[in-house]
Amino acid sequence: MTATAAGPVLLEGRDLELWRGETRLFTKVSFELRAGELLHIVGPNGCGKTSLLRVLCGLTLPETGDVYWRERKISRNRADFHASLCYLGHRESLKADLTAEENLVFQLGLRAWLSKADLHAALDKVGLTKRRHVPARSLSAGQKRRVSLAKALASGARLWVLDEPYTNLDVAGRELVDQMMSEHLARDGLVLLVAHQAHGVAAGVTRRLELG
Amino acid sequence: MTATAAGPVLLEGRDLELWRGETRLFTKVSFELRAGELLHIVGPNGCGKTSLLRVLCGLTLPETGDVYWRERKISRNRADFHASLCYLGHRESLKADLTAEENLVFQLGLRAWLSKADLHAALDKVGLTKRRHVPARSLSAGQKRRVSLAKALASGARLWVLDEPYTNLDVAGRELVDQMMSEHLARDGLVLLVAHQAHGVAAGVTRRLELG
Amino acid sequence: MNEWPGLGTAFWLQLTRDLRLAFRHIGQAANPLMFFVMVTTLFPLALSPAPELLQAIAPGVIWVSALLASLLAAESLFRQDVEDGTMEQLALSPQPLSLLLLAKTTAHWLMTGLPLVLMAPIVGHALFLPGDAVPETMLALLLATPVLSLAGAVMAALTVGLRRGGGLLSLLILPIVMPVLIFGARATDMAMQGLDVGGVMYLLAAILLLAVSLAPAGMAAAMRISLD
Amino acid sequence: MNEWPGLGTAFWLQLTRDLRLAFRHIGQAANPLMFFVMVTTLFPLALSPAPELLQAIAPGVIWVSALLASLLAAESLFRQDVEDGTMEQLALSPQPLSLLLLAKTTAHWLMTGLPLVLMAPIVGHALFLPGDAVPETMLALLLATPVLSLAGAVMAALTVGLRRGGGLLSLLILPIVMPVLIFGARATDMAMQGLDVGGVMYLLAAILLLAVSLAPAGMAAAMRISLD
Amino acid sequence: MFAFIHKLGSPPHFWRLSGTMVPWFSWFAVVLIAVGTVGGLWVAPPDYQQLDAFRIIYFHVPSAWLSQFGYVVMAAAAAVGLIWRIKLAHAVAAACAPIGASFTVVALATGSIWGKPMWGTWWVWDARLTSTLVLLFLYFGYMALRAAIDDENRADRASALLAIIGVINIPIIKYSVEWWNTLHQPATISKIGKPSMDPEMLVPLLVMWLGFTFFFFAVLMVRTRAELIARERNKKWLREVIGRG
Ligand code: HEM
Ligand SMILES: Nc1ncnc2c1ncn2[C@@H]1O[C@H](COP(=O)(O)OP(=O)(O)OP(=O)(O)O)[C@@H](O)[C@H]1O
Ligand SMILES: Nc1ncnc2c1ncn2[C@@H]1O[C@H](COP(=O)(O)OP(=O)(O)OP(=O)(O)O)[C@@H](O)[C@H]1O
Ligand SMILES: [Mg+2]
Ligand SMILES: [Mg+2]
Repeated sequence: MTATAAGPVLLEGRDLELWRGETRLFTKVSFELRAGELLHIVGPNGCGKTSLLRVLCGLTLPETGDVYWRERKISRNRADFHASLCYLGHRESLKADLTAEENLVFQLGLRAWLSKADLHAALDKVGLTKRRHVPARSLSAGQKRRVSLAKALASGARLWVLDEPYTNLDVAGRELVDQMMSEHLARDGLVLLVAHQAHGVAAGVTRRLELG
Repeated sequence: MTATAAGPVLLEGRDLELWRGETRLFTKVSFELRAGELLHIVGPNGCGKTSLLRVLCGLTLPETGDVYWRERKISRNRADFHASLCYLGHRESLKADLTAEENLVFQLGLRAWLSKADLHAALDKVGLTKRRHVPARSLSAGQKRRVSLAKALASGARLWVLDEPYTNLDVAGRELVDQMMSEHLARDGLVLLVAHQAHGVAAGVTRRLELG
Repeated sequence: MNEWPGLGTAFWLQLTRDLRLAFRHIGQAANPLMFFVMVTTLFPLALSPAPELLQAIAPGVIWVSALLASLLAAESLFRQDVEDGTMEQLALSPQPLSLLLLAKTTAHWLMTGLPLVLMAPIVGHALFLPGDAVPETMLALLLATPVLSLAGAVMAALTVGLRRGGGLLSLLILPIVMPVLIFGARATDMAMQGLDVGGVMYLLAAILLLAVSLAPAGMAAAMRISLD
Repeated sequence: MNEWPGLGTAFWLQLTRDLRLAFRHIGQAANPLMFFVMVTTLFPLALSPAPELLQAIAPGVIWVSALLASLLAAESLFRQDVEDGTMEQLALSPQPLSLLLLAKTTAHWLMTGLPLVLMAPIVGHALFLPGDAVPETMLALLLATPVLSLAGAVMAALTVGLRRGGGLLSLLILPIVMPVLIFGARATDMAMQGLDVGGVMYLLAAILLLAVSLAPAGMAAAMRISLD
Repeated sequence: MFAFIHKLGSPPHFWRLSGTMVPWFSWFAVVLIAVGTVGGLWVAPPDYQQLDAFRIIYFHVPSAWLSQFGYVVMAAAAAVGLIWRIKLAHAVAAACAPIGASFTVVALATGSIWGKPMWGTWWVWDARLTSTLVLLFLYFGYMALRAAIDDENRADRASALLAIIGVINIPIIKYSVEWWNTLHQPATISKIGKPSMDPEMLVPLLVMWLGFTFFFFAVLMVRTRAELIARERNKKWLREVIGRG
């Protein structure tokens, strides 16, 4: 699928190359992403999708190449880029001893002025209103994933980086993810998605990047 | 779906009830499982599927009810039951600092006399032959899951308890799980499966248990 | 203008989160303190209870146990956050990582260093430390324990992705903090002899300043390497 | 007849796994030794380098480091296994959990207790401990350090499970650990004075026997509760 | 400047350069050490107080000096590697640590051997001895950290950071230990080091010192080449040079 251009390029990867140990995971990976676009990264297990996402977020230094956000290198522009970024990895990144709500208050508090109402709206949307005072340790796997989704919703970030967001979710949960992404794209957001299944996003522009 | 009975009941849950905090997760759960049967447990997120599996394995004590393996309570018969059981939970249970192979040698070594050849065959089947000397920390999410699958394959256990085995797997990986389960059932094995997707097992008898 | 919350807010959020976590595990929080008490009671038991001997070794005992108690806690300072993925999220927040790690270290100090300072009079009494030397010792501990926490934090950030065991962390921390130990113990010693401890205190304060200004950047750099 | 491997095999597997985790590289086996050398260096630095004084505190130093080394690592003895799910798998293996936990504790002792026993002559020399007292000290350490490791392991199993009450319960361990330390230090002290240490050794051996026979069951019970 | 550093930092360039320099350095070292040994052990007159025991100085002092110099070289290389992301510099730092640690061990051992007749004991808690011991711990820490990290890239950067922290701390350690010791003035220790040394003793010492330094750099280059072989084993240039001979 090719995309119809719209607006300026917001996120750009240029000629990225990454090595892990003795093996080259990928080389010459380049792409551009504009407002309202979704990039679906696919490839077999272990081909380097998660590693690519980490490079794009600035967690890993690539061997060569650079990532640009609003045409500035992310390494030069870290705070600004990270303020527009919400990354959901394979792991849930929740403190097991804090409740769902406490976890969100802390993680979101670092990045945006957050109203209680927004937070509760997000928790409500993912269906955790009743469970918000349960320590994350006692949540089920799907419920933990939903807390992460609530984080993306309430973060107000422009760019969502989602690594297998459908994991552990029931059917309703997977539809919720699709709906969230569609709405986010409609709001001129950007999505980087890694998922083995096909996604159900119709709105916006979706592109595909094959790795490995 | 109802099943056609075949052979004696191997695993049986009778009238299981479990509470977590203030809420009753489930009550009056009973089922019987015979050789060559698969029980697919379904239900929305947080309804208690994982908790039920833990009860069935003997990790959690139910409020009422008992679990029987070959008509003996599992609490009376722990070593015997656990020798026939392989449990793959939401987490991978791998030591991050040991390689895939070392992890398997250790975990399987506790439960069965294991030949190197069997181990390598299992690793080969899940496609990890090349990666078997990489520490688990450096494996990708899907590769970790494949190590767990290899464990089930090489364990020689009669009863497989699989909690969302499809997680993080690519298309080929998911087909592999289905194929593994089919072959296991054909060998008169038993499978307890929790999965939100439909499984692709045609052989053997498959039953369904709805929770929540 | 930034749209994200200021440094003060971020520091405060991180600090309160860590304290709240610690107090959910109150047992863990009490560990360094317990250790400190055990070590100081052990010496009179292990040696002869003669007051002169105890008094002679009092500075050494107090300072070595302070050092070891903070070492004990450094191991777990960042490990859990890295393992459960929270550290990644911190590194991806718009706030400077050095600030957040400094806040974590502050929380750590409040739980391990500060109690030692407050316990010093009791421990000193048990070891027949002359009453006059107690205020000086407390001041010296107040200046020195943050340095111990900071040094521990830098080394913990360096080793956090690594397998545990084997005492690697202590191998890295102990040589680095040796000067603090020497100056601190000397301060107590001199106070016992009624000498002026001003000079030592200034030295300790200078080391503290140095540590506070350099350590956060070091921690952040180390942590980014460990997360890579 | 069981089809699964025997107790000895299981014990050996668990033991070697834990050792391998700690010492991926053979060089890392030296780290615990280094740790003791360093702790011993701290005391002369914190006290004074005068031989008489060092000699007087030598027993205290040796025994406090023994305590420290065992408790330092005990906190994290089972935590990681519980967090990454490996402990669940141990509980689901046909082997008795108490045996596996005992093997883990043995590995812990091999990494913390044994090096101390082996280092005792060097540490003793650095602190001017009379050469005659060294064999007795080593023997006493050999009897006492396993008890410290076992006590630490029980404490760790309790704290990992009973999250809130862990701190209180670990206080219960103190009464077990204290006598060991007192007798141990006394043995060194008596040996330095050329007295007969037979009685103390029997006492230490008795405590060790008691600990070995009771601790594994305790650990396993605590662990099963915590996994529920 | 930047281009120069990068040219110097290119492994093939270093390989060629070091290939020609190692033999020279080795020969210088052998000759100088031989001359120094003869001068020190036979030509120099026995010390009026210590008699012949003092002759161990010809091994002790150069190795003690190199133990500190080695750390500085290591930290400088590590800093260059960390700041400019030059892999060769990391290789130099990694190669330097065991050499520096060995010289530290030699300094400690020769010092102890000397101490036995001087003080009647192998070890005293003297300032210089203690800070040398701490230096050894710093080396060990560096090497242990490297060994604990599997990923080479990460090992390079993490250990570089550690080396830099250590080098900031070395003066503080030295100073604090000296201050600690002067306060106590342990009775048994006679001050080591006499500033006035007659030239017949001094010249061989300087020659030895020079020889040891050449030796140090020769070993450093050889070890760095070994590191390069391990690190660049998949690179084409290495295959070529090794294939050629
Ligand atoms: C384990 C024991 C010892 C260690 C670790 C040690 C360490 C050192 C060090 C690090 C230096 C270099 C100082 C510098 O570069 O400024 C040095 C120099 C020297 N040492 Fe030792 N030393 C030891 C024992 C001794 C003994 C027993 C003597 C003789 C009494 C001695 C005599 C000297 C002399 C004469 C110098 C050179 C003069 C100077 O730089 O002041 N050392 N030693
Ligand atoms: N230190 C290392 N040594 C060798 N290989 C490594 C190392 N670190 C990572 N790898 C490999 O790099 C790849 C990283 O994969 P990554 O996690 O990016 O995969 P992925 O595409 O996200 O896979 P999945 O679909 O399973 O999540 C894996 O094949 C892994 O084995
Ligand atoms: N201590 C507790 N207090 C309150 N609720 C608890 C406690 N422990 C567990 N729960 C609840 O019990 C349920 C346990 O769910 P379980 O993990 O069995 O769900 P699941 O069916 O496996 O869900 P998923 O599909 O998300 O994996 C969750 O709703 C959880 O919130
Ligand atoms: Mg991935
Ligand atoms: Mg579940």
